[in-house]
Amino acid sequence: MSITFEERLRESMSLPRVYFDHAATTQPRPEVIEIVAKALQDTYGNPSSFYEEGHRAVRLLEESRAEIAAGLKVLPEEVFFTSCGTESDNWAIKGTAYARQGKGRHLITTTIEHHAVLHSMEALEKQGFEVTYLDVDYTGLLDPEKVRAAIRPDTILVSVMMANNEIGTILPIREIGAICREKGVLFHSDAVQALGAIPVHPRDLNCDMMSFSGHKLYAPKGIGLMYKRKGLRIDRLIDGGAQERRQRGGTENAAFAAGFAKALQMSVADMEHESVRQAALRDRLIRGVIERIPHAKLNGHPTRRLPNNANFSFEFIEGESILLLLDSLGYACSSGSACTSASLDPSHVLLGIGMPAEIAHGSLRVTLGIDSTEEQVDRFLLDLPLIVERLRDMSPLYSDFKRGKLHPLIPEKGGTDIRIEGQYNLD
Amino acid sequence: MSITFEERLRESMSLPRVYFDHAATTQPRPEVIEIVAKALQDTYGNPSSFYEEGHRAVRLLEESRAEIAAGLKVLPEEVFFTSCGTESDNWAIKGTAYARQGKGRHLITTTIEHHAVLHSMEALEKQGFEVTYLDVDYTGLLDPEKVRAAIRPDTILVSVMMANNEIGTILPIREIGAICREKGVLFHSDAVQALGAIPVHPRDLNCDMMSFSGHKLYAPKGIGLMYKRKGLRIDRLIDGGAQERRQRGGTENAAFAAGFAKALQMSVADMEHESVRQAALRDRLIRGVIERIPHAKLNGHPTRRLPNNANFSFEFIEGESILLLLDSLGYACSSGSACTSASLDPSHVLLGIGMPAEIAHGSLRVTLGIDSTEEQVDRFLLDLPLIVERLRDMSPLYSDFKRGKLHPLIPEKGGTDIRIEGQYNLD
Amino acid sequence: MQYSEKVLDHFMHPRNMGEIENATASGTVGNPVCGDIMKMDLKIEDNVIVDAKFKTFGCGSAIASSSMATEMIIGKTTDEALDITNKAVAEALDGLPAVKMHCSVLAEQSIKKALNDYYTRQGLMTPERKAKLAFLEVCEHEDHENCTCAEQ
Amino acid sequence: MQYSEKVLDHFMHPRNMGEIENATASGTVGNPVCGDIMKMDLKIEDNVIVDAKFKTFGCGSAIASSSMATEMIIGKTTDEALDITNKAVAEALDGLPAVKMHCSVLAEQSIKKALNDYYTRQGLMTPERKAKLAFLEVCEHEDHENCTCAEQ
Ligand SMILES: Cc1ncc(COP(=O)(O)O)c(C=O)c1O
Ligand SMILES: Cc1ncc(COP(=O)(O)O)c(C=O)c1O
Repeated sequence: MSITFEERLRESMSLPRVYFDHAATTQPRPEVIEIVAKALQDTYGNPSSFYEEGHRAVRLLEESRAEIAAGLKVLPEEVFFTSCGTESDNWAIKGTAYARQGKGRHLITTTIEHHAVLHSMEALEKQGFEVTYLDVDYTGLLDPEKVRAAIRPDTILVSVMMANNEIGTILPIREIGAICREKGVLFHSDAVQALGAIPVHPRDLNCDMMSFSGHKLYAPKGIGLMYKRKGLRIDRLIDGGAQERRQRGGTENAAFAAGFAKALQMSVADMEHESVRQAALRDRLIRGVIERIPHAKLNGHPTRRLPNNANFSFEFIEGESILLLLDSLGYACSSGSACTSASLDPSHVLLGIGMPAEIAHGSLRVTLGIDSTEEQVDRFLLDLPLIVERLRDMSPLYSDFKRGKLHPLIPEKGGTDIRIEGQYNLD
Repeated sequence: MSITFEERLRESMSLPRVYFDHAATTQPRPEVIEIVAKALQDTYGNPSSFYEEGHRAVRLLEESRAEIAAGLKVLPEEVFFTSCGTESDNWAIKGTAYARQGKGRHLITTTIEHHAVLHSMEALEKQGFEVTYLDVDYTGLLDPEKVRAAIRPDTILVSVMMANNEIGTILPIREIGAICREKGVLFHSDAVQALGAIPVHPRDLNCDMMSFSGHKLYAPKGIGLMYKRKGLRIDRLIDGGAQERRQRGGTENAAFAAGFAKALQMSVADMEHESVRQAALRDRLIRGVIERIPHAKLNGHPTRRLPNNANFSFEFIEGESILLLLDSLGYACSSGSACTSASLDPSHVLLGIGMPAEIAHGSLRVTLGIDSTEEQVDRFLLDLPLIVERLRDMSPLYSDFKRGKLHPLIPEKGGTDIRIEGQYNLD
Repeated sequence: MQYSEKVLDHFMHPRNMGEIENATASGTVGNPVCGDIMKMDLKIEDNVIVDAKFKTFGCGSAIASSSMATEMIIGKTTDEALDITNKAVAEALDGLPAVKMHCSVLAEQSIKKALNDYYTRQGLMTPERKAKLAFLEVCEHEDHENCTCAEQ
Repeated sequence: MQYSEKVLDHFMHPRNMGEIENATASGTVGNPVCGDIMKMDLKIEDNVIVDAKFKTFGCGSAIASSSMATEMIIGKTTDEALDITNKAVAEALDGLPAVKMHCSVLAEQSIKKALNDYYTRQGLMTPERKAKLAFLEVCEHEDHENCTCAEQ
């Protein structure tokens, strides 16, 4: 290839930016922003108030709830608005733990959950609860039978995510939920990444509780949802007024609720078409990357993954420097979950699927969205190899490899289903 | 007066509605809505992300935090964004309780706090904490020395609101804070109703923590703040990512943060003028009501009250029916706090200031705002007497009174500083 | 919480509001401490309720329930009126919010209390009628714990 | 977390990136497990560093720190270079985010490790120089627990 990084850097100045980090967050749809702005202006009453302005607000709120319930195929009274996916995860986990501690103090989850789940579990551990963290396989899948084996008489909750936010693997939660139901243990699933991307119907999936977040599906940041099966009582996380059927205090954010409902409705309407379109783009991207870049592998499951997610490891180089160079060429990507970007540790998810730390440091997540195009993917496939090459040229590990002093962990031709064995043997 | 209710009902059809419930919530300022809508559109990146869109979001978030900190005269790192005032109250109270339970398990508050505080306290009581609920006097004031007397060696937190949301009384929190400091006990104050209305500077007020909510000062519903003194460590309420200095998980709602900052800045800029203007309107309203309506009294403190708050009791009639008739004539008012309007119990605040239940049922709260005018107040002073008269005509208690069978608890000429003694002696 | 059109109509335009001079019978239920009092005056001729008037201290649905109740009993025999249930009152109002169902209970009870007064004073009480008025045994001694507002 | 213009400039346009054939001395610090490795090659003539080149596996600030470090030592005597601290490197970059300060530490250490190599091989080690290189005692046996990435 005769084109150089420096040339592309100059050219990129005049190119539009490419947003490839839809798993981190999305830009609210114009229709959503319009509804939100209109509601802030016109429907400003307090939904608990006893007059026209309040009635208007409660109608907006309840219509939004009903619309969302229809999208999830559940009852409106099973849908609770929260402030974010993290709050929903905290509420489901801590609320269940506190309400059921009389029955037992053991919880089960996986090593690759979002920090909202993992840190809630850790908070409970500090309070004397016991948590089993189940290992997943090298693709991110969890054998449901492992859950069965882990359930004890004092187990009160199993929490397993529906789709992983870093590697995109879709976990077999329906099967896990069935086992929990059989064993009489509550089952919660963090479906923040799944909602809007693939069909999510809590009942079919045997879930007692599910967490969702608006900003992953083109609604604003700052609104989340919890599905809680009718009749299921857990403790409140946020005590206060009589809002949300007395389950969650705080004056309701009807504007964002309406935005969430609109976004969900549009995502559900688009889903069949968009999931096929994005999966095709994703596969073009994956194929291109593996073909053009030596010592590169896809992380996560080769096929059972979110339609918009691609996650790669590139040997000999480090993730943040890839992101910086991508940013300089106009791309927004991430190396893992956004909320841990200030951390220096390699992703707990990549470690969780058994990747050695030296490889886990060099990962790149590309997540597509409704605004992603083939043109963007092709531009990316032109630029990424230049970036990887540039960083490898700077890398002492790559020099060592070139001199035969280092045996690579990812084979030169790479692939979409590679399990890394061993680790570097540096002298 | 020759005009009748029925005539006013017809006339009101062609009159604009009057929003007199600013303590329940406010309409976001146009400038705030504009900023929010623009941020949703342009600054949609995840503030934790490592590229241009993320940097832009983090700048907006941190500029908003800095602006708010300047308004509160505190450090930016002492300002934490939450989803609402209720969350802030829960976080301050439960977070302190869990973090300090090694030191002791006793907390102190008042009987007239918002349910966000009271129900947080009750949740802790269920977990074995002990809570002292201090009585206030008939105006809603709390003698700081009562706090001193209630502090025990195992007291870990005192929580006293800055201004009451129903009766508008401004409590002596600076003095209470000084006592807490002297005694080495943490002090939290719910200042949700105070912020934007009167000067609120946590340091001057000797507060370790303070709770705020955007929608009381013309920012949207769904954003709150917590002031937490630098260096003070309490437990998280919402565990998750590294957001908010690792103190509160969840992808940040930068759009509403910016809206909050704008709203606070505008409120602070307006405050000197608006507090005088609204207090004059409020006093005109109070004088008019007491003069025109027999057996009516002002609730709360006669002078030490929020500039926008008037709260009345009318003998022989019930509050909800007043609200309904007011609504029919075009007024949005409340009988207490909005978030308990589904409850049938008389306001815990009115009971807390020693009002007998039979009078507490007949209260009306009118809270003014930046959009309130003298014209609105005068229109209200024309209509309210007709409403009270109409309901008294329907009231069997009023018949009994007219027949001399019932001794009124509120004297005919009413007043702004009346302490009700005794209760009905029905035969 | 929002009221039906019917409730609002009866609240805004109450039927038969007032008192009957020299009423044949009268019944008051409720308690100011609970925030609801209903007084029902009946004019009864030949065991038929020819007029009814109410006075109510209470919320919108309390006023609407008493208004509706008067409409439902005027023209009925006392025994027919005795069979009117709170559910019938609520249904006639196109429903009441769950937290307000007790208002329809009060309406039913105010009628019954007036009829109890009537049957007793006229010496018309029968075991059957007595049975239908049994709740008054509690209600006569009602206090805050036992009153209907603590029922839901 | 955002980098200064200087950091970005050195990251995007690294100075003295590469290796020196037949370097007078060379030092590598860091560990792939921690995500940072820096290799510093020096060409030293008459105790003066006449050329320096680096290779770095690591984040943006690691690359920028090594680039800046080479600029700072070229032309200096080895003893002057020995006195360059990680703070000086960070300051020359207009500061580093708190979580990234360890990158400047790695830059300092890579210089020192190369100089240690130089002094030892040339028989120039003195107690003073040895004292300034004391940290290497730990570093030589570094593992994940002791490496600089666990320092902050
Ligand atoms: C005094 C007080 N505290 C707390 C709150 C709760 O605020 P939010 O509705 O934002 O949760 C309110 C108002 O609702 C209030 O008036
Ligand atoms: C799987 C998963 N769970 C939870 C969350 C938290 O959602 P929120 O940012 O709305 O708190 C995220 C994203 O941030 C996520 O990807």
